[in-house]
Amino acid sequence: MSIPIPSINIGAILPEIILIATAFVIIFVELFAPKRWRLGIPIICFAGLLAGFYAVGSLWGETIFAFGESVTSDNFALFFKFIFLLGALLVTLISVDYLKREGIYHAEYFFLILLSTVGMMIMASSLDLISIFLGLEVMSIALYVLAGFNRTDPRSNEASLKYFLIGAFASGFLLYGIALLYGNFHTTNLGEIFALLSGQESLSIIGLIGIVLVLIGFFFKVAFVPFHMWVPDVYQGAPTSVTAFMSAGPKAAGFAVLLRIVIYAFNTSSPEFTNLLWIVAVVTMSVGNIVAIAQNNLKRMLAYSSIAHAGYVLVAVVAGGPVGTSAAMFYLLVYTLMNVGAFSILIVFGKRGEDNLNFSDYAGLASKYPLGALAMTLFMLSLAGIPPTAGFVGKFYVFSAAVSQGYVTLAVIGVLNSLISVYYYIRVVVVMYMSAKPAEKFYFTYSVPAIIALIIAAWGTLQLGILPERWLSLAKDSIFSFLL
Amino acid sequence: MVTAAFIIFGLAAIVSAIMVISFRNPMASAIALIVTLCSIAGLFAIMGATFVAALQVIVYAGAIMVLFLFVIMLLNLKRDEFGPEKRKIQRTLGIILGLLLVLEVGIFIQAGLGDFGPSPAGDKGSFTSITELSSLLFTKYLFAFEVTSLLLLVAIVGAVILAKKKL
Amino acid sequence: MPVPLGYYLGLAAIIFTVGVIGVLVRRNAIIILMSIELMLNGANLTLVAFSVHLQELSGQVFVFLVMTVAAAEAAVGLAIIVMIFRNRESVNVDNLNIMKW
Amino acid sequence: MLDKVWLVLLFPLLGFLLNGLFGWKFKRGLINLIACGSVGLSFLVSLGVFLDLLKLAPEARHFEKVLFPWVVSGSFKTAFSFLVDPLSALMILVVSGVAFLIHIYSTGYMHDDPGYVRYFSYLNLFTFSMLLLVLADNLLLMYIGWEAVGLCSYLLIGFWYEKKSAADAGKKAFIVNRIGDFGFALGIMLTFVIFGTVYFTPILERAPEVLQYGGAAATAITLLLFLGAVGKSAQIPLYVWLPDAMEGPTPVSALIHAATMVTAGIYMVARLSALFLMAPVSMLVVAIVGGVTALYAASIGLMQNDIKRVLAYSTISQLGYMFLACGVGAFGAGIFHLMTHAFFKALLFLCAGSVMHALAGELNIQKMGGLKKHMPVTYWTFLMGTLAIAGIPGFSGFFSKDEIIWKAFSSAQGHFLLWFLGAAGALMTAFYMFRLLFLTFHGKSRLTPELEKRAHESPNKMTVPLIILAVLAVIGGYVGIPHLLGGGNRIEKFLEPSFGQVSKAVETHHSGGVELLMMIISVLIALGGVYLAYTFYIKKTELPKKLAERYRSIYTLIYNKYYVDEIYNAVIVQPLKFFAIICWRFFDVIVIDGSANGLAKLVGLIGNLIRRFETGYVRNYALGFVVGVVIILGYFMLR
Repeated sequence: MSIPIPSINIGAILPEIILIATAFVIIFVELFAPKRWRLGIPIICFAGLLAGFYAVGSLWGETIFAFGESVTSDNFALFFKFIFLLGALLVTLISVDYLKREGIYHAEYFFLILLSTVGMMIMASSLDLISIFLGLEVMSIALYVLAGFNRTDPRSNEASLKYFLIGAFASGFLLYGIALLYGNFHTTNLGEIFALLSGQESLSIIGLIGIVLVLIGFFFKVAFVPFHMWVPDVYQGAPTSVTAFMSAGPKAAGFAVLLRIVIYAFNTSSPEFTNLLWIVAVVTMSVGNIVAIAQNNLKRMLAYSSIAHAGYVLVAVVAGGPVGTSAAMFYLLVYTLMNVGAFSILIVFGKRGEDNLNFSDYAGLASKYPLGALAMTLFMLSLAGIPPTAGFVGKFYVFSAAVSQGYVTLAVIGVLNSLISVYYYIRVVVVMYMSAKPAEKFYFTYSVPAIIALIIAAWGTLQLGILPERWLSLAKDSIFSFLL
Repeated sequence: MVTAAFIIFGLAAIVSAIMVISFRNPMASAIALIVTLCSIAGLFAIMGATFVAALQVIVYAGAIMVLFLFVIMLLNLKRDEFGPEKRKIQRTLGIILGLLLVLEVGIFIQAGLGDFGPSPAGDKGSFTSITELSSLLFTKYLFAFEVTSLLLLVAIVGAVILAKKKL
Repeated sequence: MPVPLGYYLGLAAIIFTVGVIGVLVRRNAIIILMSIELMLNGANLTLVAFSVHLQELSGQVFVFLVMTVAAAEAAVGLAIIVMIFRNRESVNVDNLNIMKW
Repeated sequence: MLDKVWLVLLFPLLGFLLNGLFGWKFKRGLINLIACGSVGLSFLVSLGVFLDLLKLAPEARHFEKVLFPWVVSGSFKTAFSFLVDPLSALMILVVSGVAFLIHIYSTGYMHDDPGYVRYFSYLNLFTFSMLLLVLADNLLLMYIGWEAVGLCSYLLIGFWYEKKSAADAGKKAFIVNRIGDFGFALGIMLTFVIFGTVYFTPILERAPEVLQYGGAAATAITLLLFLGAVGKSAQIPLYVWLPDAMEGPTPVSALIHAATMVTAGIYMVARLSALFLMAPVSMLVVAIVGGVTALYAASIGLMQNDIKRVLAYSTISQLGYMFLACGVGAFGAGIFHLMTHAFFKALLFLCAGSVMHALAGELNIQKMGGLKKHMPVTYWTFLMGTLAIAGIPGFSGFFSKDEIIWKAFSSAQGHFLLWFLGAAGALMTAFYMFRLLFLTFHGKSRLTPELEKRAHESPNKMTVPLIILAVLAVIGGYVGIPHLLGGGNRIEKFLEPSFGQVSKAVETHHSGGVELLMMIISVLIALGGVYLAYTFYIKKTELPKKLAERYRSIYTLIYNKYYVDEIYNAVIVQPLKFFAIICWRFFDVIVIDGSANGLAKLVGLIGNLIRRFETGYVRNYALGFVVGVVIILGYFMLR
């Protein structure tokens, strides 16, 4: 019996293939090459990621379907792949010396980072819920391991187990939702679901509960309240470089799928979803910001802040349409830059054993390390959304998208929230610049790659703040073609 | 006949599932879970999904549960939940919420069943052929299939790096 | 006389929820992991029931893929549990709260 | 020169970058050269721009320069582009000019400070940001400048961060300002939604067509924008940060918290005058907030003994006057007062700085006195400033303040009560300023012996800017002599193109006789204040004793005089004092500070409450998860 092989179109998943190949090279170098070659592993990883950028660039502008209709390489997916690659690249850079300092320098780290990135890419480019689910699992399982990468640190252990248990729990809900959607639509292909839905008026009941459960699965991944509770503990416990990684790519990947589901497949659905997302956005922003005020550990504070930022992006998703979609995408790009930048500072000024992370440990940093303090100030101002940083343009774009679609109350609540957030971001700056009692000792890990990463992040934060129009128009070019 | 088998396997699945979450001893829970998995395999079989039923027994009950049992024995866990439950409210709330959840899902499914016709008649036994299943796996779901290979690779590397004593 | 679809779906929902309750009430990490396996099985049963009802094979392919996921999760989850047991001699999740608030 | 307007911004930015990045390697001289030179060049370019603008015909005085596009996406466009018109040209001239003088002054004042380079790089950054704010031709770019000046202000207030009070004051300023900025940001968004653009020119041109006169949209936009102005320009109820901001170095108080940044709110309102005119309710709000603030802050100023705090409350009060002017539609008068105020208030602060410099940082005026002989230049320049702010005829403040008070009465949107607020404020202004002058420079010295020895005139670097500013404070008003006194009110003519049809909308309807009468009244009010201060702080303390000993025969007369003072005291001063104490102690400290701090505490409390849910137990997290699922499913079930 002959099996009709569908058009595979392997070129469409070129970025994924490059990263997988790089991961294999890394594991082979680790296993078979002489010991001293191991120092070159980050370079291999870096080169692979650069090649990934090249692949993304070369695919830009076309919409290719592969493996039948189950994978697509459209601008939407490519924009997100760019964000994932950027996050992975910065994290690779900041990890090198950090891993050595913490005594956990293993090739598997880079292997897992790369494959986790591949998982995100699969999420962004799949059109089939089942392969989205599998991509999610690839990404998550790599992250569970990475969170526990510092095997001897009890906090890292704890983070890993908590993340794993809650993550697998959420996967169960997601899978159950997919099963119900399958029963309702006879298919899990988003394109086919879209075609089916555009024919009929509203969702049937089984389809409704299915989509709700699927959404909840992704609400967990991007950490909306009340599915956020794992975030602070996991962010705090995981090795800092992994936290930086988790806060960037996986969050963007979750939003990529949310956007695909909410706007691509279900754009004809009832206003109840909008109401649901509206409420979730408000609660998420408020809880994230209010609790962040009460934190003393910088990593934990950034964890809550990341919850709040997920809420801001959700505001753009609620707004929907071309403006909302592109605002969300742009914001995620900005968020990746500024947040990984902030974590890079924590890495550079951290101390072995993950100790030096309280506000008071950074008191008076500006007098000893003015450039480091300046960079941190830049990231904090950007996170707070103060011009001329990228965070401001992102927030402005998100909230004006909401206003232009008629969600004025939502925008007002959002702006109020970013007002609250200024309090704790500026607290970092105050501590660094205006502290009567400087910390007794600062720890500084001199690391050229990390400094390069910092420069990239700082430059990007300024560049996107001062000249964002190029990237805004790229985000505009990346929205689904039927929205145009 | 089919109905009787459904009742037997269904009851077995529910009862053993409840046993999984109520036994103190992890070993006993694992055995109960194997019973659940086999009952579900039986359900698959009476529906006519014989290949999946076989996989369920071989892969799930066979391979995965062996891994569980192996770890339980490796760690020599007999009873790990010493002492009384300090947060009784957690247990109470957990059960209440679980019941609410099943109630909601049940009501939704009940209400939504109207959209589905009665089961199509036909010879269920011939429905699943391994050939059709595998041709689907290697054509329409080729991409997903390839992704599972990645998934397993990540899991292997991850498990090794976490559980290995010395790196 | 075939069993109606609704019975299968109801049974699947019950097994799924038993898994959920297990996660909420148990303190032993391994049993929590088993409860998660129960949830996955509930979903699998739903998939197969729909697949048979709709006479469409995809659902069974999914079950096959989900088994891989379950295997991968079990492998990594058990590895994490082993790692934690090495450091703390316990797999009780209520002992794990260094980080809070 | 008009085409090169961006050079105005470039120089201070370069100065900031050079000093900020490499300053720690530079010698003092080079730092001074870069810091002062950059602002000086900026001033020269501003002057060139201004003169070029003057050459054009009045209606052609409108020039836009696009440097490069910034945010372009769909219908939403902004660019780094600048608008030069009479309003912005005047503003850049004032800003760069005053900034230049204060930079020079600072080289003397900050001489021994270890943070010398940091100070000057912040100051240059501030100058750049302020000029950006003024030159922006769209709301978004203005917002950037707006936030950047806020940041610099915050950095400079907390400049001596070793002092806890300074760091706290910085934080307070930043946070209170953010409340205003929140309104401003929303206002910008709403403007964009309604007008489809954030550029000033189309907004102002199309305002009458797009907006309905007195409609909800116009009111909402303008009130939101005004909230921003209230924060930045320290009006009720968001003024609390400004008195605390005096923790910063004194030249900073002069530049940022008196002459330039705090006037940004007035500039913004004036810039968007056409919008505000579409919303009479907002105009009334602006006028009332301005008038009440003017009186309220002045009354607090009566009782303060800290030299800088008196000036701070005075600044708040004067800003209130400017808003009062804007609120009654006299935007030109507001900007005129902004300019003269920049001169005399900068002067007064710098003099205060000079006094502090001489007295090792002493701030309490009760411990001063008789400084006239030690520091003659400071004294005379301070006197000029005091005369100007008190509104004594012939000095700059007279022309501008009188114009405002007159417009508050006579304009179509004016009212007698508004006039009364302004006039009563003027009385208090004259009183507290002369009280300050007398207590500081006149009378017997109450200095400690060491300070007495130490007291000296400041170096030339500091006195020369004082003299220049004093000259400006005296003659600055002559560009705006009202028609009544034979002048052409040139400044308001000059500004007219920027306000378009505005000036016609608020044409006055009163005859010259009334105007003359009102002018005389206000002069009398000013003189009355001076007289009161004089009796209290010169006569009462010294004359009674001397006269009582020497001339026993006319002692009764003097005694009677003294008696009058007692009546004054009972009738005017005590109630005023009471009022002032209520305002300061109760309203300021308890209600406003209390509610601001209370809000912060409340949020912190809620945060602490919510974080308790984060128990650290993974099962609780799963429970939270299921709660979420149940609620969301329930929501869909019950809909």
